[in-house]
Amino acid sequence: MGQATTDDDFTIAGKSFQSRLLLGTGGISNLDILESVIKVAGPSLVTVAMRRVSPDQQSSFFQIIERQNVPILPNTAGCFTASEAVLTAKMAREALSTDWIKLEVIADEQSLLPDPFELLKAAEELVDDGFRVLAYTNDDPVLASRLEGVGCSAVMPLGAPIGTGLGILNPYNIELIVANSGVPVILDAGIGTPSDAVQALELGCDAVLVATAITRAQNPVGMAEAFSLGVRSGVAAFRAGRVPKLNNALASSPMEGRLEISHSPHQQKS
Amino acid sequence: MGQATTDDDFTIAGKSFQSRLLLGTGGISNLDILESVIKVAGPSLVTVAMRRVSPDQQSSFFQIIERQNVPILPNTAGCFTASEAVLTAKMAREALSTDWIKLEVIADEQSLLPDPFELLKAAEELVDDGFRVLAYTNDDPVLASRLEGVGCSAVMPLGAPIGTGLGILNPYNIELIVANSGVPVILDAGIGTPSDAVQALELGCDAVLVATAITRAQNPVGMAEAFSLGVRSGVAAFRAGRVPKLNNALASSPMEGRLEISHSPHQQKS
Amino acid sequence: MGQATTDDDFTIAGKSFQSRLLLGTGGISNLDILESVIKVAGPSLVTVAMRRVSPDQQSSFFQIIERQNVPILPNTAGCFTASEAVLTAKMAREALSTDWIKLEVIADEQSLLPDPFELLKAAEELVDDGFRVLAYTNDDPVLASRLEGVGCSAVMPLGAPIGTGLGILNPYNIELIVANSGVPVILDAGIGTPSDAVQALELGCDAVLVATAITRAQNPVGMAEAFSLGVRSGVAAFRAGRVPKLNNALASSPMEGRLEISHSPHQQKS
Amino acid sequence: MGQATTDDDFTIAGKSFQSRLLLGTGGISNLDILESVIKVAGPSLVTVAMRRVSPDQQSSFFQIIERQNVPILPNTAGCFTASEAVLTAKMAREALSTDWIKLEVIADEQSLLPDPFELLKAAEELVDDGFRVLAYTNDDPVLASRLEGVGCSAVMPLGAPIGTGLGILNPYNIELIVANSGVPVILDAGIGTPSDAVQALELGCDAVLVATAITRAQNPVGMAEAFSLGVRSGVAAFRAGRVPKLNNALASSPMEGRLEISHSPHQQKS
Amino acid sequence: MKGSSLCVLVNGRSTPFTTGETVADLMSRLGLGAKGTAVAQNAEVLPRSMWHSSMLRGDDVFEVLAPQAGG
Amino acid sequence: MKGSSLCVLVNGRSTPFTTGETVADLMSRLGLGAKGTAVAQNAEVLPRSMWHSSMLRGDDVFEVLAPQAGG
Amino acid sequence: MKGSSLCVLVNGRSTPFTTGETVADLMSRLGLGAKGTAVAQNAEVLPRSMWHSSMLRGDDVFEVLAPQAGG
Amino acid sequence: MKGSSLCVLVNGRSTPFTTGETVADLMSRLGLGAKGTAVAQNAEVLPRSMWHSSMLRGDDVFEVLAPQAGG
Repeated sequence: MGQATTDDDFTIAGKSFQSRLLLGTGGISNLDILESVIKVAGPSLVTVAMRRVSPDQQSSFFQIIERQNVPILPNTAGCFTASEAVLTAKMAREALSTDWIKLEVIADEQSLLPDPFELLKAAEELVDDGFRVLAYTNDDPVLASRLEGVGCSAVMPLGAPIGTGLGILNPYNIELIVANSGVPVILDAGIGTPSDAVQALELGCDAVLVATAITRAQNPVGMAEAFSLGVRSGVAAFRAGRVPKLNNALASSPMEGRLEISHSPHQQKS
Repeated sequence: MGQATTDDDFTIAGKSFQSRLLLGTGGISNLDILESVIKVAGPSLVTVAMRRVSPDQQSSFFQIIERQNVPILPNTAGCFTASEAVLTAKMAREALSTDWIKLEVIADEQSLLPDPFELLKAAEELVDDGFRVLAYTNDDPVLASRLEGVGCSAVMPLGAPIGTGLGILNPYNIELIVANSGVPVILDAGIGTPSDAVQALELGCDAVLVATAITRAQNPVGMAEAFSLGVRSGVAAFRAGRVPKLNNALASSPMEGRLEISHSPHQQKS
Repeated sequence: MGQATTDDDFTIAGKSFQSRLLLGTGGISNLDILESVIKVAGPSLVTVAMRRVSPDQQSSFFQIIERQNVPILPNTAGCFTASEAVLTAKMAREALSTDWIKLEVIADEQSLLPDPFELLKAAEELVDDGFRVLAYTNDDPVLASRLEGVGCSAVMPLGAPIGTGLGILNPYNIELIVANSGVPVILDAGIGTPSDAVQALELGCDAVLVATAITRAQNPVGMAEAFSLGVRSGVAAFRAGRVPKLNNALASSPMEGRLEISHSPHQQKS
Repeated sequence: MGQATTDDDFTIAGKSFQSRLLLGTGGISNLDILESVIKVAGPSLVTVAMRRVSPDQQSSFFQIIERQNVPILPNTAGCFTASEAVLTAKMAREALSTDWIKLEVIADEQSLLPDPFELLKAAEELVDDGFRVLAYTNDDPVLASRLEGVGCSAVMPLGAPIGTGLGILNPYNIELIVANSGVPVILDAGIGTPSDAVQALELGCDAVLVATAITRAQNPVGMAEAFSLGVRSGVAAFRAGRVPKLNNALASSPMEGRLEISHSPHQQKS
Repeated sequence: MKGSSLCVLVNGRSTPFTTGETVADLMSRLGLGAKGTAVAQNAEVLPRSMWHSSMLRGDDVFEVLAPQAGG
Repeated sequence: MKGSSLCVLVNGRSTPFTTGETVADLMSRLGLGAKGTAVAQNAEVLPRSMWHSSMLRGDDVFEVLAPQAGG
Repeated sequence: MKGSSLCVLVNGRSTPFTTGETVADLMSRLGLGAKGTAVAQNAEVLPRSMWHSSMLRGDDVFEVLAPQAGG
Repeated sequence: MKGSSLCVLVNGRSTPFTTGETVADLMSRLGLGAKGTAVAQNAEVLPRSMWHSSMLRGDDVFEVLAPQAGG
């Protein structure tokens, strides 16, 4: 696993968290629902995007987030270059008084996939500037390792492109990232349903970030509860050590001591 | 889904159950652990096999099971013919004062796969004799439908052969069984890890039966907790309605209102 | 594999065949195309359905099939009971002067899945009546074994329901069927594209039956060629013995003898 | 598809090739077998590694390769940095009188995965120096696009790590690379068996590179033939246009005109 | 009963026939019976060799099948 | 036949018995019959309530089963 | 240059300002600046503590961002 | 420096050489240089056409590569 933990807690940049669920707030249809979702999900961190304000809209979202008493993790969603991401991160720090940043630098608006080059450059700059960088990355084990190398506090590989709900397309790579990582691994993007999140934790990820799968579910609050239970299940499963996969059947009831049917001679006479 | 339910409960043969987890007791290394496993798992039913007794062994297992106050579901594990299964079921009824039976009629000792012909025959006889038959079956939707047709109270399709831990090899068939079933569908056999159980419930199964994956886990009690949380997650997820799988990425942060970097003329002058 | 073979040939009921492709003729949009498809596909057998004739339609299809000089394998498609299938088989024998029959007894018009009970019953009757029965079956290894037990000349498990093109949903079961079968195993139904057919042969199937994937392809004749090449590839691959799957990378170029870059002191001086 | 083609040919850097198979020569146990493998496989290109020579070994391999009259594609296998790769490429150009290079820059000796940063740097330098660069890359669509952007003549994404034989771990990404690529896409690494190669071509790749799966097969020559047929099958399938995957069964025999069994009054009288 | 009132069922359709008509006559009259055709009379196969000697009886049920594209 | 030569089969093992012995006697003598035990006599379930009234007969075949970990 | 002719760009929109106006004045005038708001002036973050002392200059480019649902 | 004390590195191995020796001499002496061989001198490719005119210098580093099975 990405890092040693005690009990159910895990640690990012020296700070301990209990829930293995990070919540993305995008995609919600209404803020009242968001409030309930946060309460039910009980996430360790709640992500927010930084966007231009206009007078009318500026207050309600932030007020709701603030009164949940959940640490806020601003992101740099929508940035295409290192310089955009770095400035966005700095404005987030100023706005929210946090030096934690979920770093997202995407290559294009269609795939929303990370740009490895701009991402690494931004990560390096932000780490140098004192940020705690949680880097949204693709599932390339080499890039994850480079991001750790420049000082990121966590790597956040995708399971599948943002918003697709396709689950973990390449579990092999996620396992490789986990095996080689010295920082927490948080599966981000692609999760469509709680079993995906459970699988991520079973593969050894330290946590998952879920947005769309909760916020756009038919019943977001019910789905928040499902994920909340799911991440607890997944981390417990990882710790308890699953059975090996076997190619041949193995009886779970003893094959010895089964009854034998022998019809008696008395019956046969009749 | 296999049947209409209210809240978290589901109903088999008119009896309501809260937990979506049924526990198989085979494969456990020691009975003290079994006791803890049952407490932590909180299953709706606990399965037992019927085996020949000898004076020394007869008491301890049954006493442990009895004091858990969990309904016991005897099985006919290890029976190869309808007549063996029917007699075993009747002896289980006499021994345990229950007319519920998990009907298992296997074709051979290697694959442990159900024999469709003997299974259906036994199911018919037992239903006629007043039993509540929960039939362990393969993942063939036609056989599941026939079993319901002769009056089984639940169908228990396998995910993969018993004890393999390979998960749900053919989710397509499980979905088809669920779509066509008028009785509860309980995924039985093949589950290796909690994400498999969550997936089963997300596919619409009413419950799962888990034995090996808990009893042979490195830490059976920890794994019991993981499954207990997992089934709660799965049923909540099914009810909350997952997001559709999309082939193309969909931004979870708004693409509008992003900052634009324009260096000022003042800076350019300097 | 289902049966011992020499060279590329395989044998059903004592008759040797060269091509691993059996062609189903349903779904074709026009009979001229069918003629080209058969020429290009070069199948070992061509299946036909038996249907009520009216004066106008009766001749052209049969004439086309006959002049290809490919053995015809009539089927009992659309039969729901053993008695329908048996009568259909007998009429096919009368019409086509062949005692070979692809036995198909389905459970319902939606899933088109085999009915194990009527299927086995029909198989038994037809074998007793001297037919060479090639039985279309689900992917249950137990049913496949029973069909062989009553004297079927080949078993034809499905990869996925007829016409879906979903490929082989449960390769595990197909492998199990192959491992246990003493008669040829012909993968039937579900194949969507040549890689599915290649996979079937790599798993050890003796042949594949393809209808929809060719007849409803955008270019049926081109697809016939693709499948014709594909089955030759698959059987060659099975015989040549694939490499094992490894979890860790293994260099295909030697790691020894690589160059080392040492800049010379001469350059450094300059 | 990566690029427009006519008939069966495809084009890399303006040069037309007929076979969709590129052959890697590593892993072969003996050079006589290699010679037969090349003859049977009929590849468009044969890759070689550049390694330090000693007096005894230097001639035989190269002589065998040369007399096949197949274009040689040297690689930079085993290089960890751009500078190593660039020098290796230049030495290959000098040795083999070709400005074609399969560019491989790996991150570490365990995973053998490409290093995106050194790879892109080397690609840029080599393109500037007049090379035709065929870049071995991971399955990240963004990196593939960058490689094309700096002027690579083809991108060669991996299906799985080198030598694993795990097939195409993430077909989604391969499809995305194909959809966005203006240069040929050649699936490289991970192919274990011909059905993997067929799948790659069905996904729209222009060609595949196979080494281990042939050279380390139980019968390399037989496997070479299997792959040779497989790539022809795959490209034909891609062109012919596969049927869509359907969730519901679709009859391939007409459901109309089936016989109906009505027992006659004459029989019933008797 | 007069011959003119008698009917047989051919592929689900009622067809009148004349007393003394054989199966061969029926097939010929209906334009059926090309090569590759099989006939079942009352759910039993009637070999082509017997068409000439088999008289139609009232309420006989015939199935006349031939191969079509399928499977 | 003398009573001393008579045997029954209990879970596959031959056991001699004395004429007049009941199933209840047998269970008691073998230390079986704890709660949760079921007996089949010649492939028919014998309810516990009938153990006292059921006499052993030569060649009777008994299965004595109880729940064990399984499934 | 007259003050009336001067403009700054705020979130991509041109806004006239009066000479001597501070960033704090601008935020107040536009109804922005609630808690959780950050300002960048010419691509450099301007801490809230400096809003009062920072004078607007012609062609200044301001980005005014705040957290929104996302990610 | 005397010629006898001079060495070059060829594929990682130290090899003495005599003053005045060319790369062509070196290749010939070591039995290398068959068709398909490339030489780099101090990390720069040395075309075969220049082997005859290139004098060895002390501490020169040579890489001599040829194609092998791989990839």
